[in-house]
This record gives sequence, structure tokens and C-alpha cells, in this order.
Amino acid sequence: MISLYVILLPVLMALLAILARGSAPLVRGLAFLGGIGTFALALFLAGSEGFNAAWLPGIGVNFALDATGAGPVLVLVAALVMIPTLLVAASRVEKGAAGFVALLLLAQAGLNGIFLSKDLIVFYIFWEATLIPGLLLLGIYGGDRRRQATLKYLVYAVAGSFLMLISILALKALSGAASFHITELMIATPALSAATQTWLFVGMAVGMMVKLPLWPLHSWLIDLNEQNHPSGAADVLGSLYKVGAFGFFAWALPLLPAGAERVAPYLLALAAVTAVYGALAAISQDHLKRFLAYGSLSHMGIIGVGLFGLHLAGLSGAIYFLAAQMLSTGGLFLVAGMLYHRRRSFSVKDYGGLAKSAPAFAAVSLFLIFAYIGVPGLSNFPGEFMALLGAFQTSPWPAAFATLAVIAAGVYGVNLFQRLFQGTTTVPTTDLSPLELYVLVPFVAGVLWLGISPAPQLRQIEQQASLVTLQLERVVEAQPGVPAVTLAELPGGER
Amino acid sequence: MVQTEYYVALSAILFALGGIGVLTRRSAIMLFLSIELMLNAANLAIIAYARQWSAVGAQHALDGQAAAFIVLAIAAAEVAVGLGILVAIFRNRVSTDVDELSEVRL
Amino acid sequence: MTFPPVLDVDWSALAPALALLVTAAVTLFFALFHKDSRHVAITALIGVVTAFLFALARFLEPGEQVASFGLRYYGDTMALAFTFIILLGTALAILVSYDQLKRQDLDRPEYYPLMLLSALGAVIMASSGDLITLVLGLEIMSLPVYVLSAWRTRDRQSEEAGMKYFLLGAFGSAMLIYGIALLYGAGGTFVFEGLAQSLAGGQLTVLATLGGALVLVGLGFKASMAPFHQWAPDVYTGAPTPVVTFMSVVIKVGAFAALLRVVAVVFPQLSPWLITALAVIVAATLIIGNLSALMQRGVKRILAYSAVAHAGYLGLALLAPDHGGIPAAAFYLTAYALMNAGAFAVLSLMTDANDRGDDLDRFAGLGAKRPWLAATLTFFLLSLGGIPPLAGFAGKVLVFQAVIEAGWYWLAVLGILTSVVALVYYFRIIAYMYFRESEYEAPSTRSTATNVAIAVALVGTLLFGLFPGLWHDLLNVGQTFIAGF
Amino acid sequence: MNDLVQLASLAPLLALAGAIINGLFGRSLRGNAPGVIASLAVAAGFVLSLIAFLGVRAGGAVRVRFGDFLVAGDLNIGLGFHFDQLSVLMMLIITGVGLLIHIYSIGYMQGDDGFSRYFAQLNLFVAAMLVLVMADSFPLMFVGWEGVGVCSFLLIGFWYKDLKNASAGRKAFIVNRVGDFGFLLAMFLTFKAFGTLDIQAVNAAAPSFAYGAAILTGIGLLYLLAAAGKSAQLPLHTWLPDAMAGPTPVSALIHAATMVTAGVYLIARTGGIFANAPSAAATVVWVAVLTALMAAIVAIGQTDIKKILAWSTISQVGFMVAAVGAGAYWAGIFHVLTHAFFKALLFLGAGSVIHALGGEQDVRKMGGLGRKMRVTGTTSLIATLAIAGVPFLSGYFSKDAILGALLTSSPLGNYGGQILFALLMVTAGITAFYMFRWYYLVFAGEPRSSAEYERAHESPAVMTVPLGILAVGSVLIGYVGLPAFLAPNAIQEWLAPVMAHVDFDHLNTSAEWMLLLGSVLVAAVGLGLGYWVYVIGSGELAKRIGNTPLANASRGAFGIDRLYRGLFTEPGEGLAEGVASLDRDVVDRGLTGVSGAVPLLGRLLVLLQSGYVRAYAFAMVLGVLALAVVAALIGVLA
Repeated sequence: MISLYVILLPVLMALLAILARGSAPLVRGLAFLGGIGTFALALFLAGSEGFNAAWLPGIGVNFALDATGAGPVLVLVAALVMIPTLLVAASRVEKGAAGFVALLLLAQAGLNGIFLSKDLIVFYIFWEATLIPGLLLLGIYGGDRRRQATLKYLVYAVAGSFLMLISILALKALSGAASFHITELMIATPALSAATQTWLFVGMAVGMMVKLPLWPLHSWLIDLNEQNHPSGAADVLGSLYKVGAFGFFAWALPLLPAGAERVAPYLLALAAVTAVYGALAAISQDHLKRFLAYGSLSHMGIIGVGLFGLHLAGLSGAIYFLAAQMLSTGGLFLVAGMLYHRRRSFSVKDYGGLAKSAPAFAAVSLFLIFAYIGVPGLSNFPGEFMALLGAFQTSPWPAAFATLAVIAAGVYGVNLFQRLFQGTTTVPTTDLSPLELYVLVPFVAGVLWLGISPAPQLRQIEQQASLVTLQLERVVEAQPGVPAVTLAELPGGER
Repeated sequence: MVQTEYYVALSAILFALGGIGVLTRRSAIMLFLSIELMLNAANLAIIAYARQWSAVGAQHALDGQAAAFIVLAIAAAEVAVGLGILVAIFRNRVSTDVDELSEVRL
Repeated sequence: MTFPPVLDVDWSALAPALALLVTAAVTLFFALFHKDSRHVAITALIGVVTAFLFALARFLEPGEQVASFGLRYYGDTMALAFTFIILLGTALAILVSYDQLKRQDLDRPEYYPLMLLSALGAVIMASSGDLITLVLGLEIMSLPVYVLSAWRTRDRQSEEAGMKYFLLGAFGSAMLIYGIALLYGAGGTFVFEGLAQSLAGGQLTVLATLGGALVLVGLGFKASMAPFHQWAPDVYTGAPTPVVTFMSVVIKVGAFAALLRVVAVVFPQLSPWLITALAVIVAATLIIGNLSALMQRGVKRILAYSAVAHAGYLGLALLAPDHGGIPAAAFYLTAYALMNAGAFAVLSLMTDANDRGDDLDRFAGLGAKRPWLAATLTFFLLSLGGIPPLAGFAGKVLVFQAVIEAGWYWLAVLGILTSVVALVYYFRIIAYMYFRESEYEAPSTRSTATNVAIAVALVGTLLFGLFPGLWHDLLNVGQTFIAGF
Repeated sequence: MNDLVQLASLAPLLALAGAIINGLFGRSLRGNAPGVIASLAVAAGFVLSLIAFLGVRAGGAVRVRFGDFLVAGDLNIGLGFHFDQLSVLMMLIITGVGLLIHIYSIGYMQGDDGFSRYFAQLNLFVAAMLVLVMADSFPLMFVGWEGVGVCSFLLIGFWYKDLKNASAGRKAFIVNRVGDFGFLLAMFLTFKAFGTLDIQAVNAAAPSFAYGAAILTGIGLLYLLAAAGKSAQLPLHTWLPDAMAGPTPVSALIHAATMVTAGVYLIARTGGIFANAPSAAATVVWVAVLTALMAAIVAIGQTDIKKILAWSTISQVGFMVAAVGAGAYWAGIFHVLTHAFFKALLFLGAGSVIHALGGEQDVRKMGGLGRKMRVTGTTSLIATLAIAGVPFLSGYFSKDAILGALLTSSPLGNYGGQILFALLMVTAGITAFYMFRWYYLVFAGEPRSSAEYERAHESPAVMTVPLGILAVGSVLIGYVGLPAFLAPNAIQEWLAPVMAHVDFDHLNTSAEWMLLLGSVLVAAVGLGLGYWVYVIGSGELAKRIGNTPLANASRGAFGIDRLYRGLFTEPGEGLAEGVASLDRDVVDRGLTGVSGAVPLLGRLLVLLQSGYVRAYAFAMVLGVLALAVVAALIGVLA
């Protein structure tokens, strides 16, 4: 049931925040409450028993949630990230903070739904519904060119996900599965002919590539981050909402193994390109948020490499990286927001030598940057390492190419730190305010937590990742019509 | 006795004429009359078929003949409503040229 | 073949229609002697509710007899389902008209009686079991709407709308009737069942196929499917908003109910090519409707084209009658009735006394000025765009599921691509409301009745969006859906 | 005993604790407190290392496993430490020399406003370095590996207000990243080949491959790339001279004694692989020897007191890498040990001088300082002689061992072992020469700049005491590795159990003697040459040979830096720019353009909505006719 509450609570808080939009302190309180409450629930989420109710039985859709596998990990990290983000939103947004907070909470609810749903249609519902809060955040609170950015975001996201919907519906229609529940589908769909699987996989892949995002379907991401509210809170949501990888991991790959095996090489190539491409583009960015956007694009490329290597370690690593990047990327977006709060500019040129007047700020930022570029011992390393290692086992050359991004990461990482904090002091600036300190502490803590003890989370993820590899293995000796996996082998098999 | 095909052919011709009228006449009245023509063409066809089907059974013939009357009624009703609207419009702009009814477009 | 006696009257099946008829008559007299149109509206509402209750009673305990007049007038689940939707739409329209008539000085006594009669026609269409009943229903439905479209006398646009609609409508029904004549010639009866049986196996004549095609055209016109849709945008723009609220829902429901019957029962016996033709028509409708809406600046007109587009999505269901297409269509129409009526209700609060001012610029900054109004409209638009978790999405899933089950993949892909476009123009309105500063002062119109309508529509949109099962299950409960199947 | 050894696992944690304390509360601590705390942390680490040393000597290698780190299916990497003869020795060097340098820094960094930050970062470095040597798996080792890189980045750019220093740190970090790239790929390939990343397991499994198997060679070369990055070997040596921008004690600890030897340690650790991949091993030696020679030549031409030492470090590390490449792992580690003492001593001496001269680093402005700075001068002399290879000092023995190894390593035989030997001999001579130059220009002769000379003064005890201790070490430490044919070679025996086996041809005693004499001779020649050029020739000679091409090349470090700037840096920046603009102007625009076509179509369709009733009717008729025609066709066909 917790898996249900973890979705309902943010929604409830969002509604309350709207109603309480009159009083800022009340809104702040609700935001904090929503963040903490969801996090508390998320702590007990893993392994809690799921939830299942008929939703549209006519065509076999059940509202099925389940807290096994990778979902709970992502929910937990996202919840951790949301606490400070909500705080920032509630205190740094001048006009309409309540709406901002509400939209963030709604989006969080949607994310939790994406991560926990075990019914393909329900998954799609959350996938699609979460888009709207993001759009409104961008459109209402964004910068001058927000309208173009919104339109671009809308078109990319919707065009992709609608095609995905067709694939999803065809999935059941063609495989004759009894329902859209993962267990039913997993038994039925691998029996489809490889050609059919390929088509369906491509259909799903389009939608997920947009949200991964992979080159060349990433342009929306850059504008989104550039135009979002300067506080950076909305960008944090953006970094949480990169759910394409999870979509592949939880649905496309296990449901269409034969299709995956055919298409994966091309996606792998794209991902490798994305990794290096993003890193290179990041090096020469002057706009802080564009910089971060390209940097995380590179991360997404590496995640893609991990996924499409179709190797157990790579898959686990990719998803772990997906969780970890929420912290470093999100934290840095908030840091960018804090810099903007001081100088009203995102241009790196306007900064320099801040370490002198704001040593603590510099230290935390450096810490997050190192996490961001995957320094071992910090959050991004385990995932990055395993993703590349896994992919290397199956297809060395693309993986090796993607590993080049590590060098580029070193370049843009230290470049950024230097241009912001080192050199001769431009204008003295204030060090972290108490609020900012409270905001950044969770990130630092989380970065250390994910960096030093990844094993427990990795085990949870592996439980689901092994399912993918299992399905893929079955492809080899699969005879048409013979179910690839049996109910017993599936996590949360009971419906 | 005359074969059904001929009636149907005639009705088809009438129907076509009506259609052409609709496309060519600019006066709402004439346009409307063309439509009436089409309706009557349909009626003719129905009656013709009714006669043909009476061979199979009275039931079928009755169906058609009843239908013919209903269609007549419909035509009448349309006239009533149509002329009503027409008069209303005529009161405003002293013309029944349908091509002037083209303010709302695109 | 043998038919049950012609005069087997199943009153419980007829009850809803009769209720509407009686109310129409009563309100007519009532209105003549009573100035305040609001009381008329309430009587009309009572009539609608009565009809609804009759239909409900029948729905809960379906009689052993599915139809009366020898399969000429159905009282089966399908007929009742569509009756519900028609009554729902009518009720919403009445609520929207409640205050608007006086404000826009449209209140002349015949308004509500005409509306009820039109609804009656739609109900008859939905229940019709033979082509003649169908035509009767269609005319009873259409004629009052022709008049209502021109209701704003001495308003050139309104008159033009009425005239256009009437002329083209008459043209369309002429074709329909001629098609019926040809079908009668081929099958010797007007009853769907009879036609199906007599056409089955027999040598198929060109005239029969042509008859089917003409019937398709006639009904397609009412359903505003391309290329027979062009009246819709102009009429929607010209006609008074409350009237548009009514016809955008009720007429579509009536037309599609009839289409579903014909396509499901008769077409299988005609040339399979007709289905292909239908598919082409649907495709054209989807493309034209959505792409044309993209260019509009008037919100009313955007919704008009979107209505055309939605005819296309319903057309998808039409292509899969025996793959759950019919319950899908019924559900979709329910959702459509709610969200479309809701959207027009909001619109009626936006327009001025002369029903002008639906330009996009008027909506700029509405989110700040009239937050609740903007929020509700946003809900309706997103639902129209098929965004979960709103009713529109559930409808879309059902329809596409059906059409895919039926194997129309290219049509499904086309439909989904066009609906991307659709979302763009719906979202354009939202963007104006929230992402821009307002240039005009927000409209001050307030109306409790309209708010009630909006509330009902909103609750319905959310309810059927969050729990679509509630309604959809009732639609395909075990019993055969279309009598005779 | 094991438990006691395991206790040493606390060493890095203690250092880390010190770092955290100084980092968080450093600025509120008064006076020398940060320095003291940091030194205590390292001292405790030294004691623990000593315990571990004794424990290992008594009971052999010990493994500790705290838990899992990275797990996925057959990938199972634990958090664990491995204490064996090699790692404890390294721990001793790190903590021992580290402790002395910490103490020295208290004096050196006196009054710097980044005092606590300095010690926090220095402690952090020690922690990372300990993790590096103690790790039992490659990924954990990589944690330390990158950790020390980060610390070196921070400490090189310690005085970040001058962007030059900061950029030096950046350069170091980026060049090291290139090495890390190699390390990562090496790990991936290792896992592909061995199915594990446990160092011991890999070493154990290596022999099961065919001798010289391609995959082993590949892994070896990738690890070489990693080592080249950390240990500043060709072609990744360019960062180390710039790294001198950091505080001198940092240069002593990180860029002389410990971090730069990580590459040596890595190759020694993975000896199992290199021992079975002769071509890879030979490549290692070639790279190392060429580096040593090149760096030695460059060292001659430098005028910055620290830069000379930096190049000398590159050269000396070259010696070590050559040794481990040749398979004489013990010799390499032995040189790491001795070098740690005398090179740290040299740097600290230099630091003491810089300290005395208030930041002056140009040797041409020095001279005769020995007279005013007795301790510094004497200890520096000892170090100079030691590194020059003067008999009976530590450098002599370790260098001799390396030369011998190159001569006798049998796998190297097929890859030009003799040539390598000869080259390294020459390098040894050059070493003696430039070190003499260094010492003479700084401490001996007449003061060339009176102003500086006047300012000069001996440094406080907190700095000189460490100098003394290191000096003693520089003299004595060599005796743990006496030539095997003369006396028991303690260090070789000590390391024997953990080192992969490589065959060496046995030299007869006379040859051994020849070798010893040879290296003595070389050292003598080098020093003599220096004496001739700088004392007798009193610099005139230097001026005359000063503008030969070789000399210019030496001064310009063979222009490799410039080459790289033209070859990688600028094209790299260009590439980045290119990608950015490509994304902005092509990818983005292109997709937007495609979507722009849709509204256009919409415009066309809207034109059909002419508003004329009859046009609409016409459209309907067209539709009907289309249907009719097709219907008719169907009928005809049927």
C-alpha cells in the first residue's frame, strides 16, 4: 500500500498548497511536509507489498503498483532530492510560489508512479501526466524565450510518447496477452516474431529516446534547462524526469528481447555518440544551465551505453547512474540558482575568484562538481563505471569510445570550477546563507551515501536487471509460442 | 409493364439534375427546389422498388409505400423550416444569393 | 423471412423518447404564456431527467424484448447508452443556456422546446432499427437545430450559419434518402436485420453498394466527416454558443449511434470495399480537422475543427465494431460530451452579449484574472487532447486499442500523429491563458447555472478519467451488445 | 597478530578524520592546531603501518573485507584491504615521509591564510594514497588513484588567486584523466579476460594464459598508460614541471615521494600480467628509459630551483618504472624507497631556501647559500650525492640494482636490453651532472645576487629537523638492498613472496663488480664534468655550450608542451566549439524546420474553407462521385 500512498501524498499536498496559496509560510510548511513525508514513506517502500485494482478491465488494464526492483531506489533518491528542491521553490520563487510547489509535488507523484507501476498502460499514464507539470513550470515561471521552449518540449515529448502508446496497445493486441500487467505481457510478448518485436521496439524506443534523451532528440532538454525558472528548482525536476532509461529498462527491453537485440546496437552507437557529444559541447558553454544541460546529456549517453550493452552489470549500473545523477545534477542546478540569486546572471564570464569571499560555497560546489564528473567515492562513479564496464563486455569499441567522455568530463568539470571560483576575485560575494546550507546538505549527504555504499541499492536493481538478461538469454533458444519466462520467475508475480 | 430499371434510371437522372442544380443555382430558392427534386427522385425510386418487391410479399411493398409518404412529410417539413429561415434572412439583406452567405470562412 | 408483428409496442423502450416529446409539447405551451425563459428551462430539465430515469429503469432491468415495432426501434444497451449521453449533453446545454439566453437576448419561447425536440430526434436515431426510423430521427434532430443556429436574428453570421446548415443538411439528407431507396431496392426492406439477412450471400449489385455509400455520406455529413464536414466550422462559428454546446454533442452522438448500427449490421453484407472507403474518409477527417485547427485564432473555431477531428477518432471505433469498437465509441462519446460541453460552457462565459470575443488574445492572462475558469478550461482542453488521467485519454486508449485489434495499423499511426498536432493547438490556448500577460480586462460574466454545468462536466471528466472502468464495464457487460449479434 | 594488522585499516580513516576536522572547523582553530592535528593523524597512521609491517613479517599477508562495493551478477567487487609485504612497505613510506613533511609544513606554511585548508587537503591526500596502496581490488585502487589526483589538483592550485597556479592544477588533473581513461579501459579488459577485478586473483590467474597472450599485452599497455599519467612518463609527463606551482612541501610529498610513484606501484602490483606479457613489459622499459634520458637532459637546462628537481623526479621515476618493467620489481620499489628520502630531502631543502629568500626560485640569483644555511646546505649536499649515485649512499645501491636488472632481465633480452642498459647508464651520468649543477649554483660558489644573499637565513627547527632525519635516511636506507652477491639483500627477500617471477640471467661475480664500478665511474664522470664546467670553467664553459641546439632543446623541454598545445589542446577546444555550434545551428534548427512544415500544410487546407455554400456542396458531390465511381468499378470487376 505504501507504493500507493507515496503517489497520493504529494498530490494531496499539492492540492493543499494551492488552497493555501494566500500565506507564504503555510505554503513553505506544506512543501516541507510534502517533501519529508514522501521521503519518509519512500524509506519504507522497498519490499512493501504492492497495490492492485481493476482500472479498465474491459481491455485488461489494472492499476498495479509494486515495490520490487529498481523502482523503490529511484523513488527514494528522487524523494531525497525533492526535499531541498521544494524548499528552494517555496522560498526563492517570488511570484506564485504555491503554484510552483504544487506543480513540483504533482510531478513527483507522477515520477513515483512511473517508477512503481507494473501495468504498461498505468505506466504510460504516469509517464504522460508528468509531462504537464513540467510544461507549466517552464511556461509560467520560465524566462523570456519560454514559449518557444515550451512548444519544443511539448512537441518532442508528445510526438514520442504517442507513438509509444501505439506500440503499447499493439503489444497486447498482437501478442494476445490477457492484460497489460508486466507478468502477463512478459509471458506473451517474447513469443512474437523477431520482425514484429523490432517494429514494436522501435515504436517504444522513439518515445523513450526523447526522454532519455539521446542525440539527436535532445534539443528540447537544452532549451528547457536554459529557460526554466532561475531558482533551478524546475531544472532539478527536469533531471528527475529523464525517465527514458527507466522505460527501456523496465519495459522495452524485457518485453521485446528479440527486438532489443536487433535494435540495441544502433541505439548503443547513438548513446556513445551522445556521451562524447554532450561532454564536448559542455566544454565551450558560457551559460551555466546550458553547461549543466550538456553535461547531463553526456551522462545520459553513458546510461544509454550501459543499457544497450545488454549486460547485467551495465544495466544495473545504468539505472544506478540514473538515480545518482539526480543528486549531482540537481544539486548543481540549485547551486547555479544560488549564483544567479547573487549576481542575476548565468554567464560564467560574470564570475570568478568567488572562493576567496565564499569558501564554503566553493567547497560544496567543488564537491558536487567532482561528483558530477564521476570522481570515484562519490555518487556518479559506481553507475558510470558499471555501465561502461558492462557495455565493454559485450561491445568493447562503442564502450571504449564512450569512455572518452571521462576525459572531457575532467576538462569541463575543472574548467567550470576554475572560471567560477578561482582566479582573481571579481566582486566579493556572500557565502552560503543558512537556508542554502540546509538546501545543499542533503545533496552532499546523498552523494556520499550513493558513492560509498552502492551495494544494497545495486542488489535491489539487479533483481530487476537479471529479468532483462534472463529474457534476452531466452531469445537465443526461444521457439515461437513458448513463453520465455514463467510466472514464478517474476518479481511481484502475484496479480 | 415497364421494368423497374427504367424508373430507377429516371430517378437517377432526376437526382443528378437536382445535384447539378444545387451546384449551379445562386438563388437560395432555386437551390432549395433542386434539393426537393432530389428527394422526389428518391421517392420515385422507392415506389418503383416497392412495386418490384410486391412480387415477393405485401409486407415488403407496404414498407416502401409507407416510406414514400414519410419522405414526402420530411420534404414538407424541410420546406417549412427552410422557407422560415430564408424569410428571416431576406428581411435583413434583400437578396437570396447564397454566395453572399460567405462571411464566415477559413 | 418472417418478422414479429409490426405493432408490438415495448413501451419501456419508447418511454425516454415519449418523455422528451411530451415535455417538448408542454414546454412549448408553458413558454407561450410564461415570459421568464428560466422556468421553461427548468421544466425542460425536469423532462430530460424524467427521460433519463425511464432510460435508467430500462437499463437496469432490460426487458425480455430488445426492440419494438418489429426490430424497428431498439431498447438495447447500446441505444440506452447513447440515450444517456444525449440526455447528458442536452442537460448541460440547457444549463449553459439558462442565463445566457437573457444575457444575449435570445430568449424566445420556442428555444427549449426546439432543443428538446432535437434531442428527441437524436434519441430516435440512436434507437432506430430501420432506415426509415433513422431518417425520421435524423430530420427531427436536424430541423430544430437549423432554426436554433439562426437563432440570433438580425445577426448576419448567425443567419448565415442557419442557412448554410439548412441547405447543406437538406442536400445531405437527400443523398441519404436516395441511398436508402437503393438499399431498399437491393434488400426489399428497411429493417437493418432484414437487410442483413436478405443481402447475405445474395449477388451484390452495384446499386446496393452505391446505396450503402450514399447512406455513409448522409450520416457522415451529420457526423461532420471529411469531405462532408465543411459546414461544421462555419455553423459553429455563427451559431450562438449555447446552441453550439448542444449540437456539438447531441448531433454527433445521434449520427454516430446510427452509423454504428448501420456499419455493424448492414455493411458487413455489402462490398468490403465500403469499409476501406470509410477508412479513407476517417483518415481525411483526422488530417483536415487537426491541421486546419492549427491555424485558427478564434477559440470557438478551434473547437469547431477539433469537433471535426474527434469525428475522425470516433470513426476509428467505427472500423472495429466487433473488436470492442462500439463500447469504445460509447465511452469516447461520453467523455467527448463532458469535455466538449464543458469547454463551450466556459467559452459562453468568455463571450460578450453579442457572442463575440472568443479571440485567443482575449484569453491572454486569464490564468491570473479568472484562475478557476482558466483551470477548468485547461482541464477540458487537456482531456480533449487525450492527456491522462482525464476521460479523454481513456476514450482514446479504448478507441485505438479497438482499431489496432482490428488491424488498422496505418490508421492508428496516422491518428496518433494527428493527435500530436491536436495537442499543440489545445495547448496553444492554455499557453495564452498562462504564459502571457492579458491585454483586455477579463470578462466579468458570472452564471450559477453555467457553473453547475461546468462543475458537472469537470467532475465527469475527472471521474471517467480516474475510474473509466465504472462506465466502460456497464457498456460491455456480458449480454450481447447489439441486438441480433 | 592478524587483528593488529587489520587495525591498520584505520590509517586512512584517521587521515580522513583529520581532513574533515580541518576542513570543517579549521578556520576556527587557533595557531598551529590544524598542523598539529594533521600531523598527529599521520603519525598515528605511521604507527599503525609499523604494526602492520611487523604483523606481516610475522604472519604473512592479511586480507580485510568490510563489505560489498559494486555487485551485479558475476561482478562482485568488495571494499577490502590487502596487507602484504609490498603494501605495508608503501604504507610506511607514505606515512613516514608524509609525517616528516607534515611537520615541516607547519613551519613552511606559517601565516598562510589557507593554513587549515592546506592541512585538510594534505591529510586527504594521505588518506587517498593509503587507500591506493592498500586496496585489494582495482576499482578500490582506482578510488585512491583518482583521490590523489584530486588532491594534487587542489594542492597545485592551492594559491588559486593566481590563475597560473590554478591552471597548472587543471593541467595536472586533465592529463591524469587521460591516464585514468587507460586505467578504466584496463579494468574493463581485465574483467573481460579474468572475470574478476580482484588484484590477487588476477595475478594468480595470469599465468593460466598463454605466455605473451595478446589480451595480456593489451591490458598491460593500458595499465602502462595509466601509470604514465600518474608517474609523469612519456608522453604524459608534461604536467609535473607545472605542478611545481604548488607549495614546496606538496611537491616533496606528492610530486616526488609518493603519488608519482603510484605508477611504479601499479605495475609492480600487476606484475602477474606484465611477467606474462613480455612485449608489454618491454614497452614499459623503453618508455621509462627514454623518459629518464629526456628528463635528465631537460633538467640541465632549467633555472628554476624546483623545476630542476621536478625534471629530475621524472627522470628518477623513469628509473623505477624501467626496473618494474624489466621485472625487477624489488629494485623498482627499492628505488621508490630511497628516492622518497633523498628527493623529499632535496625538495624540502629547496623549500627551505625559497622560504629563506622570500619566494625567490631562480638559481641564477643564488649561490653560496650553504654558508648561511648550514643545515639546509649540508643535508642538500648529502641528498645530491645520494641521487648522483655516489657509493655507499642510498641512491647508489638502488640505481645499481636497476642497471643490473636491465642488463640481466632475460625477457628484455629480445627487446634491446643492452641498449636500454647503456642509455640508462648515460642518464645516470647526466643525473650526477645536473645535480652537481643544482647544488653548486644554489649553495656553493660566490653569491650572485647580494640582495638575496643578505636576506638568506636558516629555517626554524620545525623545518630543519625533518631535513636532518631525511638526510640520515638518505644515507642509511640503501643498506636494506645491498647487492645480493655481497650481502643478504633484505628488501629483495622481503618482497620476494609477493612478486611475480621473472627470469634473470645470472651474472658472475666479476661482472657484478664491473657493474658496481661502472656505476661509480658514471657518477664520478658526471660530477667531475660538473666540477669542470662550473668550478674550473666558472660558468664560462656553460655559457659557451649554452646555445647549442641540444641546450636549447633542453631549455625548452624539447618543445613537447608546445607540440601538445598545437596537437591536442587547441584542436580540442576547436572541436568543442564545433560541436556546440553544430548542435545549436544544425541539429536543433533541422528538427525545428521539419516540424515547421506541418503548419504550412494547415494553411493550405484552411484555404479550402472558402465560405461558399455551393463550394461545400461541390466538395460533398466530389466525395459522392468518388465513392460512386469506385463502387461502379467494383461492380464491373465483380
